[in-house]
Amino acid sequence: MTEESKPFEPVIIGFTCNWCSYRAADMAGTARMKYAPNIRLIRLMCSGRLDPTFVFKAFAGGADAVLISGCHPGDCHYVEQNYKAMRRFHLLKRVLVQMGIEPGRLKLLWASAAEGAIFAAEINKFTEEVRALGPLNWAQPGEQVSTPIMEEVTA
Amino acid sequence: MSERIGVYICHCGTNIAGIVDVADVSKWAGEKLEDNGVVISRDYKFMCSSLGQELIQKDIKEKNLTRVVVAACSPHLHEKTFRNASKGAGLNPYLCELVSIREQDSWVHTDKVAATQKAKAIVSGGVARVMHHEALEPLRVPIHPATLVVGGGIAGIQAALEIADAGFQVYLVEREPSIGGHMAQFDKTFPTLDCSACILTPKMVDVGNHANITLLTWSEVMKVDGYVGNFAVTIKKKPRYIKTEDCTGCGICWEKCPKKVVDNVFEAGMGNRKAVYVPFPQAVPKYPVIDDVNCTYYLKGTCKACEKFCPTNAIDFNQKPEEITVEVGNIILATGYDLFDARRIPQYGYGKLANVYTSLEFERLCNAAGPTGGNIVLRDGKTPPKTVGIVHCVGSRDKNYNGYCSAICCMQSLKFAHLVRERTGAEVYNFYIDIRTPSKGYEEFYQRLLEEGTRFVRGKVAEITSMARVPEEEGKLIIQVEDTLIGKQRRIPVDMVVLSAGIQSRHDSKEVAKLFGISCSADNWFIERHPKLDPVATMTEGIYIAGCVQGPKDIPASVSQGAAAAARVLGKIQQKEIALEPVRATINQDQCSGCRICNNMCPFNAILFHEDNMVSEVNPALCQGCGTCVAGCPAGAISGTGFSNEQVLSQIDGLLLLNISRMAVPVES
Amino acid sequence: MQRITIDPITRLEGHGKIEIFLNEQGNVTNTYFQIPELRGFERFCVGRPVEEMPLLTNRICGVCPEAHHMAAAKAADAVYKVEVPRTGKMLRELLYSAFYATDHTTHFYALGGPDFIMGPDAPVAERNILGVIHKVGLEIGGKVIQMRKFGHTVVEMIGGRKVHPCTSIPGGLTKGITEEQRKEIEQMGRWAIEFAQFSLQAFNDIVLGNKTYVDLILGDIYTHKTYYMGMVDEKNKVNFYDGKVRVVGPDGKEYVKYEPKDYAAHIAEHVEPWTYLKFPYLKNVGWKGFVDGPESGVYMATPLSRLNASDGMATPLAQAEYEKFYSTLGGKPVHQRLAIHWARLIELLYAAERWVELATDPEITSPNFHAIPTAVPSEGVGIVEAPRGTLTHHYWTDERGVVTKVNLIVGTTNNYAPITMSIKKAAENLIKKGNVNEGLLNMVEMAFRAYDPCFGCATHSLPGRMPLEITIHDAQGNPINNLKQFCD
Amino acid sequence: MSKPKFAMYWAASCGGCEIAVLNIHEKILDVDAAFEVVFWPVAMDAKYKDVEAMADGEITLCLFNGGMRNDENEHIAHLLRKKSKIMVAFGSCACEGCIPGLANFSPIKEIIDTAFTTITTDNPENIRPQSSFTMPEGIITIPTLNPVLKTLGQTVDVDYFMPGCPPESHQIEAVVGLVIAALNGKAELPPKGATIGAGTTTVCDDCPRKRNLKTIKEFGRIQLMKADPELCLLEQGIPCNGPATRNGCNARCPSAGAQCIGCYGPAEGVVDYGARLISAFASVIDSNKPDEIDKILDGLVDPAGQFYRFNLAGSLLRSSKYAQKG
Repeated sequence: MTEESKPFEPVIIGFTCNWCSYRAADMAGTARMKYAPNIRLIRLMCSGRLDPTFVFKAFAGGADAVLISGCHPGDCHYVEQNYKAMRRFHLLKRVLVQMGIEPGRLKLLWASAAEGAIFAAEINKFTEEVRALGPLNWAQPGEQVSTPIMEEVTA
Repeated sequence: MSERIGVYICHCGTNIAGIVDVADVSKWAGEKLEDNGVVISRDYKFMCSSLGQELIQKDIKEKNLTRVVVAACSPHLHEKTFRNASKGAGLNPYLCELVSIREQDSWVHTDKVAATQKAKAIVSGGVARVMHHEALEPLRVPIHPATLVVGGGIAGIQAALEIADAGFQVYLVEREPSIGGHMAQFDKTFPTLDCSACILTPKMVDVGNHANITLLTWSEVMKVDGYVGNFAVTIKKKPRYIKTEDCTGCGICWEKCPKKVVDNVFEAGMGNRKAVYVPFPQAVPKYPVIDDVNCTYYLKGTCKACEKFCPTNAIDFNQKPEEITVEVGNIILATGYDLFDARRIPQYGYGKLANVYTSLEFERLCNAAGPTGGNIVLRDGKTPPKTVGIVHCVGSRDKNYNGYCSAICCMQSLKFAHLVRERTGAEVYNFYIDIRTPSKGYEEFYQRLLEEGTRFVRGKVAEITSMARVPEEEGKLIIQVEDTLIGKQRRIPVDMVVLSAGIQSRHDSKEVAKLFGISCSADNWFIERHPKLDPVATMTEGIYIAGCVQGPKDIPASVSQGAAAAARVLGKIQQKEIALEPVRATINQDQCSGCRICNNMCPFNAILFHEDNMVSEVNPALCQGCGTCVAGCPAGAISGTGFSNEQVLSQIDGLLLLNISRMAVPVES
Repeated sequence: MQRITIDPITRLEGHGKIEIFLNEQGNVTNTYFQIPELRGFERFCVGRPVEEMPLLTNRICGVCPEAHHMAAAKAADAVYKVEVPRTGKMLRELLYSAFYATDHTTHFYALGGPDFIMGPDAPVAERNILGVIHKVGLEIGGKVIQMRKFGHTVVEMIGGRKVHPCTSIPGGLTKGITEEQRKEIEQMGRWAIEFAQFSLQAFNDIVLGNKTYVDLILGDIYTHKTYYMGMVDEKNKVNFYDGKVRVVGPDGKEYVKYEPKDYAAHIAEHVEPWTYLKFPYLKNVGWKGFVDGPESGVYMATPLSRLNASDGMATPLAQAEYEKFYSTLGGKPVHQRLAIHWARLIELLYAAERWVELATDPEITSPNFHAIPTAVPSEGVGIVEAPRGTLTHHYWTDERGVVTKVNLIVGTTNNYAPITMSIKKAAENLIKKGNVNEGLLNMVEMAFRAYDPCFGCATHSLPGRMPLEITIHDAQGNPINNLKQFCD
Repeated sequence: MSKPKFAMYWAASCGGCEIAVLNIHEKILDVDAAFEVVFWPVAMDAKYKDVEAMADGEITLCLFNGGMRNDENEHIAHLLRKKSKIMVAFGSCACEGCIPGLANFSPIKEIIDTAFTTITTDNPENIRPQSSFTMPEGIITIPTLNPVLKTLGQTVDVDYFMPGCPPESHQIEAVVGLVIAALNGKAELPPKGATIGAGTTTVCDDCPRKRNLKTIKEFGRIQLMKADPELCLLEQGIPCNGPATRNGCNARCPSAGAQCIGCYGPAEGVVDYGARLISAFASVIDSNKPDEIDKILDGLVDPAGQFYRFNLAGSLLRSSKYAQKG
């Protein structure tokens, strides 16, 4: 856990598509744009590969929020698969709400390979929103809640 | 732990090491990730350098590594580098994972502690993930040497000739009776003003005579099966009712044909043709077609004048549509554009006011082979105009119609202005928003027009009317415009108005895109693979685009893109086979219940359903590896190589360090 | 003070537990019968689409899922204010009759019957279905299995599944039956009638032919003069699937007859802090504790109650048995709990007759088995007679038909208070001055079994199968005596 | 030598599994012939302390049904695990929590409060059951309910999983047959952790209904439409869980005109049952416009309940956040 002194540092798992949003992240990097270190990215070929299982796994595993990102509608490298990601996102969100997970903990972000700045800005915005929501600390019956990696690592 | 993993942390000089404590990360990985199979963890100044690569190769050999994780820059930069390095040491390249701690970490963070922690998490994720990698081989498919070119305009002609001249078979499909496209309708071409026909016709003839080109005019593509290197294309040949093997193109049939028809295609409605016709004298091929919608025989059952007079008995009223299938390795789409329909802007009066012309009509008007023999006269057919207004950007750069710039209108309008002055000496007004002359010789042409005394009014025309307010407006067309340079409304009476209509995507471009499995932009232009670096390829392997089908452009641009597409195709043909990334989906037949949910999930039609045993299957050559079906299968029967559930789920575990705090969900007791 | 713990399946397995407390004189001061489980259907059914209630509430009890399926379906019909087409109603009742025949058979032969056929004093080892087979003859075993098979076959044909049927939806069913199926169902029904008659004959020969049994039945130990509840048709004949709920007083006279939708005006549930189950009683009479008589709201809902609460059976053969029943036991109402067994057999016969009646109705194979609801869903009550008592489901929904509130009064629950009373009475009768009659277990057990308590909904005890153990503690709480006995 | 020992137990379940076992009719005699039944509360006399007295692993086969609703359930689970060689999670409740697992949407307090404040509840002092309560005569106790319902596998190590609510009798026969054969060395037992008595694909495999390419413009409610008896229910917009639900039941519900509600749980190798349905259903929605997608999704009035009807306790999340907060 974080002590009183330090602000809560959320852990965010971010899924990016290989063609747009991951390249946007690359671009943010090459342009040396700064954003919050709370997000850890996973590269998928397409946002259409995003299996809701991944999201549940992340939340159950201690993540405080999940970002799903892909090409802008109409720009999908695979023609239209990001629309499927969008449909799944809409349904997934409804389920999460019923599970008591604030809608603000799951974000869908369209970012083209050119939008490094937007990508960075959105991550900062998202990180602050999640910080405001506080820790999720998903509890598993009969298990220690696994929380942010901070003490894991510093330990 | 059966796998032996090596972890390599790159300093990238200070690019990474300046923020991330690479030594600490390397040490941490060696200790904390031991249970995850890490047998060696090193850091090095430049992993991508030959020394860095040798370091990895040495370990692979000496420490019998079965997996490699490199933490350095973005995979988009050096994934191949390190895969090849592994390969060099006898490790399957796909057993090497590159995770980014530069673009995704050191370059974007300032807090060293946090950045180092994040680097550890990223490495941990890579290690957890690589454990589930499999040895893969790229898929190799042969390339059929023949090519299909769709569209016989200048772009398609250029592409077809390039490939045919290189010695490979080309099928050129054109839905009109002749190739030539829009360019054949033009009189002069800007800025050089050389005659369109004079430069186009020879190319058309070459196509017609080329041994390597199978010309299929009056034909349309019905179906496209297969995938890059191995397309099977079904083409419908509409009946010409002419036995081309017997026809000499002598022209007696259309002389004798009693039925006149307004020619809305080639003559843009300015002139007539017969029911049996060739669109224009230089048509290629030379054979006419019988237009069975208007032909008296098909309407009334009698006539057959053409048949009576044909010296070679080449007329055949019983021809039926014919479907042929051709095998090609690559496809070039050059289906061109449609002219913006000026009727959509009622206040410009086109269709209501006789002497308002569209650009295409005007082209025919000044064309020596056109309805007036090249005389620029009003609709009455004799009176030459004393004043002519040319309106730019009609239907272009206008939210209500097309937001984009049609690219050719400015130059086209200048060309018209010049022709009017040259042939009639009439006063010419150009109404423009901006004058855009970006290509070679264009600006010079504009200056020339200015010198010739053509008048330019900067302002968007509000209305064109015949309602006179003052005597001198009587019998004229009045152009209502705000002159933004002097900042006041003007009413300019003219005899003739030419609407420089913009160009837009073909009315049926969406269907065509669907047919070939490619995508359209919001304006229905076909989308290129990359707007700058790959404007001729599409997202679908083996399908290329050339000319206005990709977006508005002028003749030189269309020609270069046609040639470029041809070059790309020739490159593929030379390779003889193509290697496809082995990132593919596969359906486990024993687990597939044939629910068919995945069936229309694939935009590449890679998933087929076997009615007989009621299971679905993925065609690996068609599959592009997006993984959407993997994520969508309700039975979990579809797995994706390269991005399997195991790989991603363990990467999540790794990123959250659950692989350290908790190998698996523990059980109390 | 002495304390006796009767722990059906020991405390740690706990599926219902009895505490008996004795005073210094060693006489019973009080008994507690505890139900240790609560699964919370009333809460977690909220938010679910109402058409799922027949499927969800099925899982309240695997012994009588058909009862919950029907009550839920009827409540859902009511929520949509939809009138189920005649064929739909008949199909549901046909399924239900077959279920009844099966359930009553199981209980009589495997659970309750042995007490009589073998005799209450027969050794435990013999007081089971095998003992019955030896005494009555081998073919009976086959017949019982056959009866259960037939019952399940019908349930599956109409309900789609053997356990937890799935075909009832608001407005009717998802499927009908074919002529072939109808024929098969009719044949099985006719066989069931014979089987029921055979069973009554066996009961007649073995039980009524034996004075000790008759005395036992008529004895005071198992007598409580309570109210009786049962569902009746418009002619006040017993009906399991549909009708009004009728309650008669200890004097046998009609106390009240109400529409299902009005149940809440007449029933309330008393709460005790030492058990998860509530004690239903007649609201307007009031809760006076675990006592009988006209002043106490305690009522019973069993086969016997249904007979007491009705004016007869709707089918001829069953009606004849009904008359014989009361003439033998000295007129209505019958207060002796052990008579429930006999009443159960009469219901078995009625169920079989009704089965054939419905299977031979010309409209039963009609495709008109579902009416599409048109009204805006809001609130509805569904009541059926579960074999173990009147079963009430009450749902409230929003305008989309999503459940917002649920109330359930489950069959056996009705008898929670009477069972507690029977236990206490048996205890009082058998524990005098601290010495515990060896027969205690047996008697308590028989009291239990008569009710055929299905705490499947809460205790998971199959009907009547109540392994019992009594530990008697002295004043210091040390165990001084340990008695064990099981029902088969 | 003495016969191998058999045990069957019910925790938080409805008794349907026991009925399903009884429904194998004559075959039950094979069990009796092959095994010495040492513990089966429903059928015979044996006490908790008798089981405790057994040696570890003395019971050869234990069929355990029911979820972990209270501390007693868990106690018995641990005990029987210790005493049994082969521990089978028998039926949906033990495998994945089943319908009672839906309780994991709500805090246990809310569940109890609801039960004791219904309109017919006469509870002026607002009493709640107490796990230990002092009566004038003395203290009496009842078990404590767990905050969230757990599956058997989340509580003890399980050898095999046998899904179904209840498992189909023909599957029970098959499994019993297999175990007996294996004991006589005539067959191989499946690897530990395997799912037995069920298929490896999903309900659609056994479903007789016609199916085409799937696109959904609107989700429907089975009672509000005249469903085509021949055509795939999902294609008609009826939310049928068949595509994601393990087969083995012969597609009973769809064959009877009712949608599959998912009692056989996830297919082979699936990590999270609900996720499969979320992804599959969403994928076939026929729209790319956010608001239209939302409109279509409004047709699914209870997504989480629909997708986790039987599987909530067994899912990755296991319970809602509300339930965890207690």
